[in-house]
Amino acid sequence: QSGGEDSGEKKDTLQVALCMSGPANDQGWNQSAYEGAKAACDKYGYELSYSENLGAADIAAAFADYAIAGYDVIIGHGFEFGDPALEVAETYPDVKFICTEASASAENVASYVMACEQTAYVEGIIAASMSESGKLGAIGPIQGDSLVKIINGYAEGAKSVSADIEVQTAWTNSYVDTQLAQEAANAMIESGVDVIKHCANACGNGAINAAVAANIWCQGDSYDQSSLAPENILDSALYNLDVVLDIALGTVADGTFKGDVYNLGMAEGAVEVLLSDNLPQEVVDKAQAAVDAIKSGELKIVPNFTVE
Amino acid sequence: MLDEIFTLSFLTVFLAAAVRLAIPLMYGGLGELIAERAGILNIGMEGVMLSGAFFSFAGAWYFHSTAMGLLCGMLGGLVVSLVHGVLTIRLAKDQSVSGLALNMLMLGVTSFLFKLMSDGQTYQQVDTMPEIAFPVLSKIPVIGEAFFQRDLLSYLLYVLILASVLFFRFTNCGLNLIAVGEYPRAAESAGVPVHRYQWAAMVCNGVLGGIGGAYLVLVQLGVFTENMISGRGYIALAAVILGRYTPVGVFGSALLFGVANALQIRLQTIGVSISPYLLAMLPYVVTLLAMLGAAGKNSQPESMGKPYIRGVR
Amino acid sequence: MALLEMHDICKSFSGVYANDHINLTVEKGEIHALLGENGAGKTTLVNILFGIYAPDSGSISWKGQPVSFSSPRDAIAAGIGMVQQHFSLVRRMTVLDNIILNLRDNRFILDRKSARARVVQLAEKYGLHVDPDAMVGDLSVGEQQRVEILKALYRDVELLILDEPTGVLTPQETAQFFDVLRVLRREGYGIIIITHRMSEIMAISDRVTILRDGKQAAVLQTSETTPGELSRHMIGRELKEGYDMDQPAGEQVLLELEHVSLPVRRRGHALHDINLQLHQGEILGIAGVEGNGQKELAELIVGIQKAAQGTITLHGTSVGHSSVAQRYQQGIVYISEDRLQDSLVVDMDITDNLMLRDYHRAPYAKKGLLNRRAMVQAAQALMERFQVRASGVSGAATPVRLLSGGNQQKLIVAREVTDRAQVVVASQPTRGLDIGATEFVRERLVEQRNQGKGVLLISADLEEILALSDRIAVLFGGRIVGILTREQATVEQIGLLMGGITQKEEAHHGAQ
Amino acid sequence: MVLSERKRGILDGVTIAVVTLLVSTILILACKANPLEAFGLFVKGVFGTPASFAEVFVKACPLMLTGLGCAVAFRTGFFNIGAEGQFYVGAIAATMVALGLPQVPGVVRMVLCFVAAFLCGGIWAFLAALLKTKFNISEIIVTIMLNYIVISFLGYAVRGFLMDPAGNVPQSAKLDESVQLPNLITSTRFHVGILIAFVLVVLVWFVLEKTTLGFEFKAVGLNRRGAGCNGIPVVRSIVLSAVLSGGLAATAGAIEVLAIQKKLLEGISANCGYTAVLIALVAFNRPLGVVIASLVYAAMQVGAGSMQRQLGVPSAIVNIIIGVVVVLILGRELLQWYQRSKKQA
Ligand SMILES: Nc1ncnc2c1ncn2[C@@H]1O[C@H](COP(=O)(O)OP(=O)(O)OP(=O)(O)O)[C@@H](O)[C@H]1O
Ligand SMILES: Nc1ncnc2c1ncn2[C@@H]1O[C@H](COP(=O)(O)OP(=O)(O)OP(=O)(O)O)[C@@H](O)[C@H]1O
Ligand SMILES: [Mg+2]
Ligand SMILES: [Mg+2]
Repeated sequence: QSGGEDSGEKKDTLQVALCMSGPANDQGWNQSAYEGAKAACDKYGYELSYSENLGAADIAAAFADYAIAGYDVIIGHGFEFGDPALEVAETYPDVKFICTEASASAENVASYVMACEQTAYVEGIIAASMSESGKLGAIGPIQGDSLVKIINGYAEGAKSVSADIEVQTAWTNSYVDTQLAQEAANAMIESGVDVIKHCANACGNGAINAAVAANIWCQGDSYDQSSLAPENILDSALYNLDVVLDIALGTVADGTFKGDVYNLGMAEGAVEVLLSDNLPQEVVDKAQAAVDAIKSGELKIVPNFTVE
Repeated sequence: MLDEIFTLSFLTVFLAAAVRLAIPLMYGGLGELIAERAGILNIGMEGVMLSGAFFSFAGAWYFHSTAMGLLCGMLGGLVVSLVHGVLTIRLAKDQSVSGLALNMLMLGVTSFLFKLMSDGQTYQQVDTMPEIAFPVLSKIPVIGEAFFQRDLLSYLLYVLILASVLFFRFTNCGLNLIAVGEYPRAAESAGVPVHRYQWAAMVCNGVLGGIGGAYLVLVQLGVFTENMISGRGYIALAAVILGRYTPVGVFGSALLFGVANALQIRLQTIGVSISPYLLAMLPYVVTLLAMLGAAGKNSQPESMGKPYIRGVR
Repeated sequence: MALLEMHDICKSFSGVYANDHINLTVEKGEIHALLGENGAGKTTLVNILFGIYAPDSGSISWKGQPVSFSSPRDAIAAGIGMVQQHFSLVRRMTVLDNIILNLRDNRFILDRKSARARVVQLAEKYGLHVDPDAMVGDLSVGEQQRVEILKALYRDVELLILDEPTGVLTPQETAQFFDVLRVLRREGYGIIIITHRMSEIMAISDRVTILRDGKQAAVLQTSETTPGELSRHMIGRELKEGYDMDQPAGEQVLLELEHVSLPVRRRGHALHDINLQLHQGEILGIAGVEGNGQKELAELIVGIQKAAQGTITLHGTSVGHSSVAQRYQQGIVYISEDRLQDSLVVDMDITDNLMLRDYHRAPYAKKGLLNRRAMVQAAQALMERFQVRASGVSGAATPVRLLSGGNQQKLIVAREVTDRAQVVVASQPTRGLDIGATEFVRERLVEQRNQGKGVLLISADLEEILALSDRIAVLFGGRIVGILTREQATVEQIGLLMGGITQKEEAHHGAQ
Repeated sequence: MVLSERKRGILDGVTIAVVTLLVSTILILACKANPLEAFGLFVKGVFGTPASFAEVFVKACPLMLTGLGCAVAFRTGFFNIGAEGQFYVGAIAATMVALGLPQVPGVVRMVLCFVAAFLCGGIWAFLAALLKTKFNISEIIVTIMLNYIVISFLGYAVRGFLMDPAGNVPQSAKLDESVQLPNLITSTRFHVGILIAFVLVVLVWFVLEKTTLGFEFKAVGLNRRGAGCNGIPVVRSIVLSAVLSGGLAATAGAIEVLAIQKKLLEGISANCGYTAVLIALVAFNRPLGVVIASLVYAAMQVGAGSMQRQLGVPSAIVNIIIGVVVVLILGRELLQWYQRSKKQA
């Protein structure tokens, strides 16, 4: 009898499943979630399984699959997990669903939205302060709202420094087409851009490559990317999913789990901007001031989801 | 906006970008061309290129050498083509089934191995090949920089294109290869060892496709990502058809594709207010229009895709 | 020591013997004919020799040494050349490239210049004229045959296998070709020739091996035998002479072509201003060297191509704009020269092929639904009546691909020559058929004529034209250059017309 | 020892299964997981509960329809690689009708969704058929290009005119209950669309095998010129088969939207349009074969997917296992160990 050492009920440790739309080692969006979930589960003594590369067609099936198998908490990482979570959650009221970047909420569904626009805003300030040409470039993968709000927040931040700064944007329509991201960056560089920001996961590496090759500034995403471009990196925007998931799983651990939509920002440590040594002190100060203002609530960045 | 498009320097860098985007397609297309000329359709080009990309990355990473990376990439592509050969030449199985299955298999295998390889590593990057400006030629306005300020593999590609043109046109083996793809029974009765030629073609197919994938890693990006070929193998197939089964045609149609892709990305950065999703259609629409413009006689090798078994009516 | 000895060769396909203990000996300087009905196993035997098939048992010795050729490559290396029954030419390569394909003395880089010179010289020497730079696909079947022969001659061989090489040649070309063979014989070549024409066997061969149902029926010295004896060995009886065409052709016009033209395409011959009348109860022979517009003429009448100018009428009503199916409905049926490509779907079975024309009519279909039972029954009946023989046990379910050429042709005749037929367009209807099958097909055509229908007989075989036609039209360069009645016609006269020399010109020549 | 066809088939099946198990074991061990547990999870993933077993049919449904579509097209030699694009065309069309005609009552609207999807998918394939028959342009290249175009268009649509006005997410608004295809078995996802798929399989089988149209398709596919010379309407056959093929793939898209997603968003095909090509070819373009191949494929996906999810091993394992199985099926001659001894004897 294989694998038959009893199903869910008898387990004393809580079982957590993480569902992602891309590869768990994508050096970006999904990897940070995976690592964050692992850290949080270790902390609370939960057992973690994960599921990657889920297409839209498979999400509900994966959720149901986990629910049937007796998992207690199911995490969906990304907006696209919201609706399927609501749907499946209805059938399995005992299972808790946690979604990031979604707007789904129900009895047993909680969503956590990270204020990525805050980091993007600060990055915009940094970029605009560092740019000599007054032209910035921002490269995104697929137009989804958590990505659009980054690009928009970035532009807003930059404009706050100088109103006539130009922000060029490009979308690769793919999370994996690294070459296309690199070409997009090249195209921007050719037209005079001297700071490039990406939020394009693994394919953003292409953008950083291009920046290094052209020896201009670049801004990383998702994790500390200074090792990719030690000479050229200005900062990296970090989405601390360990913090987010720690908070979320914490509610499970202490029994305060409640279905709702929660917004987490710099103040909660959910997002942050990691500055590099390449920044001159005055820019560091400027960035720090903005961060403080945001944290204190003095400065409110409204997420903007409209594509210009 | 238009004046921004038509400056000389813009054209120069634009063309350079187009060539960069086109070279992997040219390698893949050339490899596919040789296979199809020998009567073997390899829809698995995507898998071949993916294998080339992954193994070149792994080779370069573990041996700390670009040359070893290239070698591994070639071998990686080769293995896939040889499996295709076993199934389609030796066992005379349906070529489309085999190719599609290999695409799926290689997507799995490369992702899986990459996962094992990157387990516990934060970030892996390998060195990329340097640009080498070709004396004199690289000074030609517009096209000089695009074509002659490139890397070794690009120059190798030009040589290969030229060599294959000469090969098909002027050599005994080239003639035999064409005959094998057109009508293997005729080739056989002229004493051409049909299957041996098909095997040789599959070797070229694998090696060239492997280089095509390796090019992305070793020249342009220095990194591997899951499914990074993202459809280029299929575009290479299209380039062969659009290029009417000639090496120069493949070169041209891959370039056309590169141009269209470079253009759509540039239109985005210029800030044309068209959705990137509509702009992304551009390369495909252009290819369709080119097909329409070049419509006419069918130049597909007559026996392509049909397994050859000697003595079967 | 014989040049070639084949001992006890056996070969079966799915349990049916195509060769059953065959022996064949060929000496240097001998022309050895292989004779047998369609499907007797001739091609199989020479294919074994050429390394295309491996024999199930038996041995081959070549110049005294035991050999086994596992591919044509080995056979060619040993000095054996073959012109195959179905052309082995690459359509999209030039004549020259086809000829020099994989030559033993090709260097890595091809020397086309000297090769062309040699080809031209060889063609000159043997009178086999073709344009070395033409694409093979653009050539007529006859021209392709010449290329095949040139290709074999170009290779230095000691034994030449010719599988039905004369099927598509004109009498003059055949005579010329036999002169070539005689030269080769004198030069010490061994030659195996397969042909169904008794006259050719009597004219050219030294010895004849006769196969029947895969078995060796006889080996005879040509000089000591007669066509009658050959045919007795081959089919077990003697053939009739002549055909029963007593009543004269009718008067009423059945099919009429007026000023029909087809513009010239890139290459190949179109038709210019064709005017023809086909009467009831008449066989109208179309003579001409192949590639002078025969195929176009047939396809225009049948509807596969549409004429650019002119009118085609059947029973006085125009059919020029009707589709193939509509014309078939009105009684225009077609036996194409290209069986495999045009007439059959070789991967479908016999039943389906017999139903290609009528599958949508009652009783085979009602309201779009097929009635398989009726189809199979009808097919079996047709097979029986037209003596279509399938080698396997599956009968009407045998894929047509596996039938021998003769049986494929009978199948087409069985399908086309039905009660519905009014006008039978028969293009090279007996090409490649054995004498029994040939006789059978010709009888069917004559039967149609005698029933008051019209037959348009397009043939490169002058004997056939002369034996069957009430009137003979000669096609040259896409024009009708003369129409003769059977009584007027002589081989010489038609031969001249086929070469494009009209009577007027002839008179003109005579006057000079 | 000469084995009967049947026995050989069984032995082949067993051999393939054993080799696949072996490969999977190695892969699982490489991920430091327990193979026995894995296989248990696989079986449980398929047969564990009615819901999981129903999932096999849910997954098989789009494969069946797109595979059937490919099979129909392949019959006439129209090598349709465009099922993927046609699927999305169907999904888009169905969504537009479902959302765009709120005043029309549910069932009627549902029917209209299917009609629109079928027509639009058919037209999408018709484009390729037109280019092939009129201009002799390879349908392979055209359908691949059309796939990319429609996928981009979908991206545009769900961010533009079809975007849910209530949210900022690239997806359409949710369809109202009345147009959703209902589930047949409660607490599973076994929906009415699956029945529709089976009905269509039977219909298509009937057309292909029992009607003059099917006869025409077959003749055209096996010898286009020969069919034409015998008066069979070649262009009509190719165009019809292409349209039918596109329509079937589009129906799959419509079902996916109406029964599973209940809205339109990107990536809902799960690449079934490409898998469909494989399925049709493996099934020799026979409808019954398509059903079997789809079910087996879906079962492997469901089983392997479930195993992968709960074991936490890379999802690539699913692709590897399916790829290995297909390669082994093709290459089974090389595995016929029981034959080799005969040859040596
Ligand atoms: N590859 C094959 N597979 C199955 N059956 C075959 C094959 N080749 C030949 N046959 C069968 O073997 C028999 C002999 O065929 P073969 O071609 O040798 O006849 P042939 O004497 O050359 O006839 P023809 O005069 O029509 O050319 C026929 O019944 C044919 O159907
Ligand atoms: N001369 C040629 N050049 C290129 N391809 C050819 C040639 N002849 C035939 N073919 C192709 O080879 C394939 C199979 O052979 P074919 O259709 O000719 O039937 P066959 O039974 O071998 O008879 P044959 O050789 O007389 O044509 C067909 O797809 C056909 O298009
Ligand atoms: Mg023969
Ligand atoms: Mg024969």
